[in-house]
Amino acid sequence: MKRFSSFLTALTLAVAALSAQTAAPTPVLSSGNTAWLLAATALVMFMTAPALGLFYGGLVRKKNVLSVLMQCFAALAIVSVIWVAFGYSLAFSDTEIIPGVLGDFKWAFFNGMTPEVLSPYYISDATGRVPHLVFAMFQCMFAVITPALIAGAFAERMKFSFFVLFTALWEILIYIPLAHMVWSANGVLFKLGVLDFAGGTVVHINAGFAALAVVLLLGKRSNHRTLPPHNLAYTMMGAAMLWFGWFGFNAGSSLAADGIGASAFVATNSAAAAAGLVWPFLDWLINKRPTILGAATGAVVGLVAVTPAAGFVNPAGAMAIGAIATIVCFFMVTVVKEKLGYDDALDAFGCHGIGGIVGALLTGVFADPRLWKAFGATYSGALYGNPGQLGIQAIGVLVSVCLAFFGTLIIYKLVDLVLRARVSVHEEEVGLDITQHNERAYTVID
Amino acid sequence: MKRFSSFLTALTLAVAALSAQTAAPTPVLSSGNTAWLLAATALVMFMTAPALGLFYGGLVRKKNVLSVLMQCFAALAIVSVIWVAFGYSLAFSDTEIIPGVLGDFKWAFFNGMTPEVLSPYYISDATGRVPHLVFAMFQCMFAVITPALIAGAFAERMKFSFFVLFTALWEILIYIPLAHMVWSANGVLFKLGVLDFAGGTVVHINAGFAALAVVLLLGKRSNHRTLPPHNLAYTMMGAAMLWFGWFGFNAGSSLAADGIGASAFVATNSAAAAAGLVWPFLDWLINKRPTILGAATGAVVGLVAVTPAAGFVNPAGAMAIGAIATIVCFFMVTVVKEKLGYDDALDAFGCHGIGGIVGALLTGVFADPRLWKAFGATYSGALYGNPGQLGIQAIGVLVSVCLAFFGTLIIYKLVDLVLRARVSVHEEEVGLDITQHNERAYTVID
Amino acid sequence: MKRFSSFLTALTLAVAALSAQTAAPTPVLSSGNTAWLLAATALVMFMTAPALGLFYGGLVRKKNVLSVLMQCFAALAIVSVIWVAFGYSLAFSDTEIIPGVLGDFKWAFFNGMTPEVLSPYYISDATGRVPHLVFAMFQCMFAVITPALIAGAFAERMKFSFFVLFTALWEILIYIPLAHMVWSANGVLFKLGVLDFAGGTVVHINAGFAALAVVLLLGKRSNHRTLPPHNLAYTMMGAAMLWFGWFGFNAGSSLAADGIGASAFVATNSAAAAAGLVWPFLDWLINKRPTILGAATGAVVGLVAVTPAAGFVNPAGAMAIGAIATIVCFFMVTVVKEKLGYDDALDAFGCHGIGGIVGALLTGVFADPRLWKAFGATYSGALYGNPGQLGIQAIGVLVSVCLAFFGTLIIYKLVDLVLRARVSVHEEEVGLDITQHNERAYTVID
Amino acid sequence: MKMVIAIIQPWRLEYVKEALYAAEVKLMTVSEVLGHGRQDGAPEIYRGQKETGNLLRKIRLEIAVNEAFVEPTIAAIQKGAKTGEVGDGKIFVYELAEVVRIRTGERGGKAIG
Amino acid sequence: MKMVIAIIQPWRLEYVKEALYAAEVKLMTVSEVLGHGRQDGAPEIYRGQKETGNLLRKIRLEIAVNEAFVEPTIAAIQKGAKTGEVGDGKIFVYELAEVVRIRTGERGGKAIG
Amino acid sequence: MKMVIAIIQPWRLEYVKEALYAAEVKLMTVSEVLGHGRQDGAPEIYRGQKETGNLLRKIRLEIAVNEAFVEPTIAAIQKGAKTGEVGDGKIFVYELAEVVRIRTGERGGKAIG
Ligand SMILES: Nc1ncnc2c1ncn2[C@@H]1O[C@H](COP(=O)(O)OP(=O)(O)O)[C@@H](O)[C@H]1O
Ligand SMILES: Nc1ncnc2c1ncn2[C@@H]1O[C@H](COP(=O)(O)OP(=O)(O)O)[C@@H](O)[C@H]1O
Ligand SMILES: Nc1ncnc2c1ncn2[C@@H]1O[C@H](COP(=O)(O)OP(=O)(O)O)[C@@H](O)[C@H]1O
Repeated sequence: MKRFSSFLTALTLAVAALSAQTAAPTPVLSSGNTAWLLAATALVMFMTAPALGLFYGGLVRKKNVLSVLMQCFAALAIVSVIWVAFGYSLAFSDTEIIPGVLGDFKWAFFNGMTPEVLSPYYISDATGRVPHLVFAMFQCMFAVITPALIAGAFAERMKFSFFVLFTALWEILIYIPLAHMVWSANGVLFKLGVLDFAGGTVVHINAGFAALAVVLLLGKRSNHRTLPPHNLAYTMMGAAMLWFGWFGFNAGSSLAADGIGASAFVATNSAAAAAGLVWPFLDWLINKRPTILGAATGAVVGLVAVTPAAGFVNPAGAMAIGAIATIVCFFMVTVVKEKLGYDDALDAFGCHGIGGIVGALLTGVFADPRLWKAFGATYSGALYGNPGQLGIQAIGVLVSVCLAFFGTLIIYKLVDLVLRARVSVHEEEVGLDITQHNERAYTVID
Repeated sequence: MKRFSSFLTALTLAVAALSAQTAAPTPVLSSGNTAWLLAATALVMFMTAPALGLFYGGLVRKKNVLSVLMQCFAALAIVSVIWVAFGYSLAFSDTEIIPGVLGDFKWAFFNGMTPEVLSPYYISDATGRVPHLVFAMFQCMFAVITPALIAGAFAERMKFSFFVLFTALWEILIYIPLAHMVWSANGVLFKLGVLDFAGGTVVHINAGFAALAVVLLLGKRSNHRTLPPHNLAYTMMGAAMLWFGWFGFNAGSSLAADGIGASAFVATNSAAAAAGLVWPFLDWLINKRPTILGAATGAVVGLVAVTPAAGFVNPAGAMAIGAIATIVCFFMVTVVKEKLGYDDALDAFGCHGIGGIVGALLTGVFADPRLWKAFGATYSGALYGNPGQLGIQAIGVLVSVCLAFFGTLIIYKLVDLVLRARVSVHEEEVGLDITQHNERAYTVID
Repeated sequence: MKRFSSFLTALTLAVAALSAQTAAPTPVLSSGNTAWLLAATALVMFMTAPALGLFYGGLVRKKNVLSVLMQCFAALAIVSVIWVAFGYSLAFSDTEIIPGVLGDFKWAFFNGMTPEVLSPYYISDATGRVPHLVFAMFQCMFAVITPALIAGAFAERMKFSFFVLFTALWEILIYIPLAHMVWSANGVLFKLGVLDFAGGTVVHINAGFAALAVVLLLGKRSNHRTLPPHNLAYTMMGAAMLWFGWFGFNAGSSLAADGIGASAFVATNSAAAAAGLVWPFLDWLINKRPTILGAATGAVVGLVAVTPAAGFVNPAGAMAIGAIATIVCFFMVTVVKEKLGYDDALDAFGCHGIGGIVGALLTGVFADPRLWKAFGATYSGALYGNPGQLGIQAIGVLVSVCLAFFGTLIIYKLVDLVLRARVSVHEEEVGLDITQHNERAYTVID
Repeated sequence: MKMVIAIIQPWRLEYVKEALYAAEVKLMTVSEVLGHGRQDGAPEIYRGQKETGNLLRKIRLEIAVNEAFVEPTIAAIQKGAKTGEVGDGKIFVYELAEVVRIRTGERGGKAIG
Repeated sequence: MKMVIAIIQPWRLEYVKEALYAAEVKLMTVSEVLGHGRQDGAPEIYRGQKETGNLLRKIRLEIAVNEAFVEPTIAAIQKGAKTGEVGDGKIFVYELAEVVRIRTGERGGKAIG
Repeated sequence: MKMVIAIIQPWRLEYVKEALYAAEVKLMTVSEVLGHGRQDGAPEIYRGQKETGNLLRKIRLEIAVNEAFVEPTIAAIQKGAKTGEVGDGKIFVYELAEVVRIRTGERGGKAIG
């Protein structure tokens, strides 16, 4: 079997050296790395449901909370099936249908991936591998959460049938090719040298701009005015659970229980903490009160922004990224959104799209070469004498923004040929829970 | 100390070969396997409380939600104490009071199990062991969740004092002997060769048929009509948390962070995903709307059904098991239950009893011999040329159904001699929270 | 680099022997230990938010729930930033500003702690180390939860601005020095030989007596009468999640996935279970009904009390500690508190302060020398022929009680010079959510 | 036309509804309220402290009827709600000046049913 | 002085409020109620079982007005709430004997607005 | 017999209850409502956007009393609820045609207390 060097876009060049260095020892199963990646996979699963469901669900009105929870849960179920059936193979296979863009069906239904087979992919630990099945499942949970993130934008007005078809097609036609381009060893974007530790482009920029495309086509909610979240305690719970799960997302992305994973863990927590302070501080300055929703939103923005940077930046860099991204997103969500008038209901674009871009660019600024030194690689940002990295990051951002935005426009239009996207105004008024699922979240008396 | 080969019923014959092969290397502590099993134990604990509590608690009326949460919490506390005191020893000791049926008190209060002692039990990794204490705690959480599952059936009408006594006795007189018979090396059922990876018989069939026995004796709720769940958001959260915790339940059952654990992880997720799609799809077909409760219920049924199969089936097999079990359970819960008229309030029998049987039988169909090949064992189902396995599975099902059902009838009658099982009609009307615990879950104004 | 022996106060003397013994093998990264400690760190983070937030949030009135959630979330953000910036360095650096009391800034911003650097601290596994970054983050989460625990005492009446400033100063001036004194190799209390496995003094006694100091100065809520918790389902969820997270807290404190960690895991679960049974049993005896709030409170008290003992006691000892602590705390909370009339709103003092003391003392009774025998150390309590340990424990308790109580009085007074601590009576009546954050947790209609 | 308001025990709602249906009274509006009446009710106990609020959960029914139905309605509510225990509740009746059915614009007695 | 009570569909509240504002009626008290009327409503289905409760969510408006405003208020509610479907709701009007503004102690017609 | 309905600020409920007890008025029914009055109230701000709903939380009291108690009841409510700020609320009084105590079947003035 062809040996992959690594799935990280960032590792293109460095990895040559790395592979050479580490070519000698035969890869063996590392039970420690496997233990961490099993746990990390469970943590990333936890992010989609219940965490994201609660974060989003608390923000909508009572009559729509189930529809949001259902979208998260359905994304988990639908994408898991697609991923096992052929998604993983199309995204990560080393033999390809479209070179550099799409793999083939060689690993369909995890064919040939019996339990003893080791993952061909590794990041910081070339010798101590995890089972191939674990790597595939870890990736599955990334594929799951991405369409669920988009759902925040079009909350409270999309037909469930449209959601199902759209999610399936979007996963296959946008997520999978982008994942292949960015993460597979043959991927066209992989070869650019873009630094993206845990999925800033494939997950967050991708979801964010898909969200923007959808809401532009779908239009505003019929009664588009600011409504109070129906349960901010859920939103707070959800934010805390996302933070918790994100440790798996970012620190799991080293595919090893080692110092790089640890470093990503530290960066994740530092960025979330800094961002979780900055947003309510801006609230305090501008609107007189530090808000809980601000703290929760800030933390999530910090987590988004640090995602591409997690394994490359030191704690101070991580805090800077979290803080800067929060300032930009605050401005987008509270000023620009209103000005432009698109209805990004729960700020999927404002937080993930914009936060993702800021994070991707700042990775090119704050990447600290000291981190990977002992691991035989060098990743430097502008601050450490490598201004060119910023340019590479910008190209990466541009390509993924275009792919996500225009690709999504097309998919939407495609699905729109078959199914109407929006519920009727009457259904919107009555609420999606009753009209789409014939259920209610809460009883009044019982 | 006598060396156990493995605790898996399935391994009876295979294990001879396996032990021989692996006899040479002395078992040592594997920190990787231990790391995963510690995490997995925490995950299984999480399933009982808060996960199952929320799943069940959301489905009852406001006036009974605390009673359900309390039953889950109390099961955790009561069974933990019993397990440490003597439960584990009776269930897993290799010296026996009743040969093949019940161990003895040798490990009472974990006597002799000092921290450095390694687990005599292993599944896929004979050399890399976990501390005996970890194995005992992992098993503890299985012993905890089983009586909590039963509570779904008799919700909204059982006296708390009865619940406490019943749970303690049931644990000692039904769960522990069955666990010994199925999982101990000397167990009578162990020797049958039944495949049960993570507890389809001991946990799910057992709980499901105990549930049926209890509701037949206890009778219907006095005002037995379909009431809307008081908080479906809780139920959804609970289902997602169960899914999350089930990774520990199934993938932990390999007792190692290796390929077999990984394979069980994949099977778990695949079955849950397939089942979580099929149930709402049936809703859509039959009742015009895909329901959230359907998605949650389906996912849980899929998880139940894949439990015995987890380490033996490939992803496609797991999906098939999830889908088929869901169709059967859907039919049981929506049609048969109404016809027969027993009041299985939250479908503990319909989901765990029936789902458990379907899963146990289908394990005998879909077990794929390629999975354990590299581990020196062969487990084949009917689909892979070993139709006899289906027969063995059927025997296993029959025995555990009978034990659980008739055993529970007897225990119930026994406890009934001391304490009335049901609250009065008036107490039922006022609600169990106030009448059993003198507390209310929610304030109206405050 | 100077080699630390261990951070556990308990290990002072024993560790000399231990270090000697284990001096030979060079420490290497253990991926298994790292995997467990990464997971454990995430678990401890989970304890502060969402777990503690829900536990506390469910107990207050609807109009104050967000303020409580916000305090937990803000503690996480504020302390994380302080910890990375200089807190960890001041607490754990081996070079010192004030010998025995405070470290220096050598590890500020985790300076020099690149990913490949191993933790100088270890407990039971001298050879298999975790990255220094992981140890620092694990400790971070302990530093985070401590001020959040205090918040339970002054709930429903403190200004958020005061909370922020107080928390930051308290962390720097009380928590960090105490952590240094107790856990650093040079710490003055470290040298006393006090047994404290996972933070009974630094976390629980410290938080509990700080809580008492604050409420004595802050005064009662203006309308101080017993109000029903606004959502006991949240409280129950929170308690279960705390239990879950506590496995990371206690079993992670061995810094290794080994038998000592396993033993701490068993002790944790056993104490929680016993305590979770005893409190509702006392309710039953005294107030006629076993309460859910009692079960949740008992479990938390058990977890608090077993924290210092976790790695030193056998399961029976752990149960005894849980049960005894619960009886004492029950009496404090239901009788003494009312008599003395201080308004410890959510019993932070009654559960953490008192539970912590009982646990610390009983560790000196129940510490079982058989546990560490194979690890080359001996920790014995009075029950095992070492009555002196009880005296040492008492000194440890006294010192930390005084430091926490008087130190907090001073900090409070200091912050009080700048900012008023209390909201106005009108703000208290309207509720903190609206007056401090201009948000509401729930909508009435929407 | 009269409006009949009844405050009843929550768990009697089903019985009251049944009795009302039997009396051919099928339209009503229901809400959850808290009541302070003669009923004391054992106080709830949280962490050993007796809850001092004294408002008990009740259901409030609002039923508009024509004169002829007033007494049957009262009788039906009594039938369904009465247990003989303190706390059974009260019925309040007042005069309605006008009733309008929004859908049709009908007014008065015709609009009530 | 009259009190106008309206039971409407929840999602018509915004329209009704708009219509009332247009009619210069700006003060009101709103609550969530459950109604049993002529409207059947597809029953919700949980695990394949039809929910048998038959109380639908409604909004209750309580508006005190002086005589001159009674008909405009009714008209505005009708305008905002009417869809022509069963379930649109009802308006009940009764005589008020007294109105007091707590803040000032004013009484009667002056206190109403 | 009169029914006194008061809409008050939620946090004044305790004071109002005290004042009513002092006036020997002990029976009442309480519910949570939303009010739109003259009070503006700073809008809540979510992610920088001002919430545009304008319904404020209020408590609604319903107290049935005999004639002699009407003015004392009004006075007690005023005493407990008045702060002098806009939003203090209103009291509405109407005539009751009948009162029935479900438990005993008593009617009229005797049933009220
Ligand atoms: N005078 C009143 N005004 C308003 N509500 C009342 C009045 N009297 C009783 N109620 C309501 O009726 C409920 C039942 O009254 P209670 O006095 O407990 O029952 P009983 O009439 O059987 O003695 C009370 O909780 C309260 O909500
Ligand atoms: N006689 C009545 N008494 C009390 N409430 C009523 C009465 N009639 C109708 N309602 C309320 O009005 C709501 C709408 O009534 P419904 O009969 O469904 O509409 P429509 O008047 O369009 O036929 C009901 O759900 C109920 O809450
Ligand atoms: N005409 C009215 N009809 C119904 N409810 C009213 C009316 N006027 C006031 N209210 C209720 O009383 C509450 C307080 O009224 P508001 O005008 O804010 O106070 P104030 O009387 O002190 O100016 C309102 O929120 C509303 O619920």
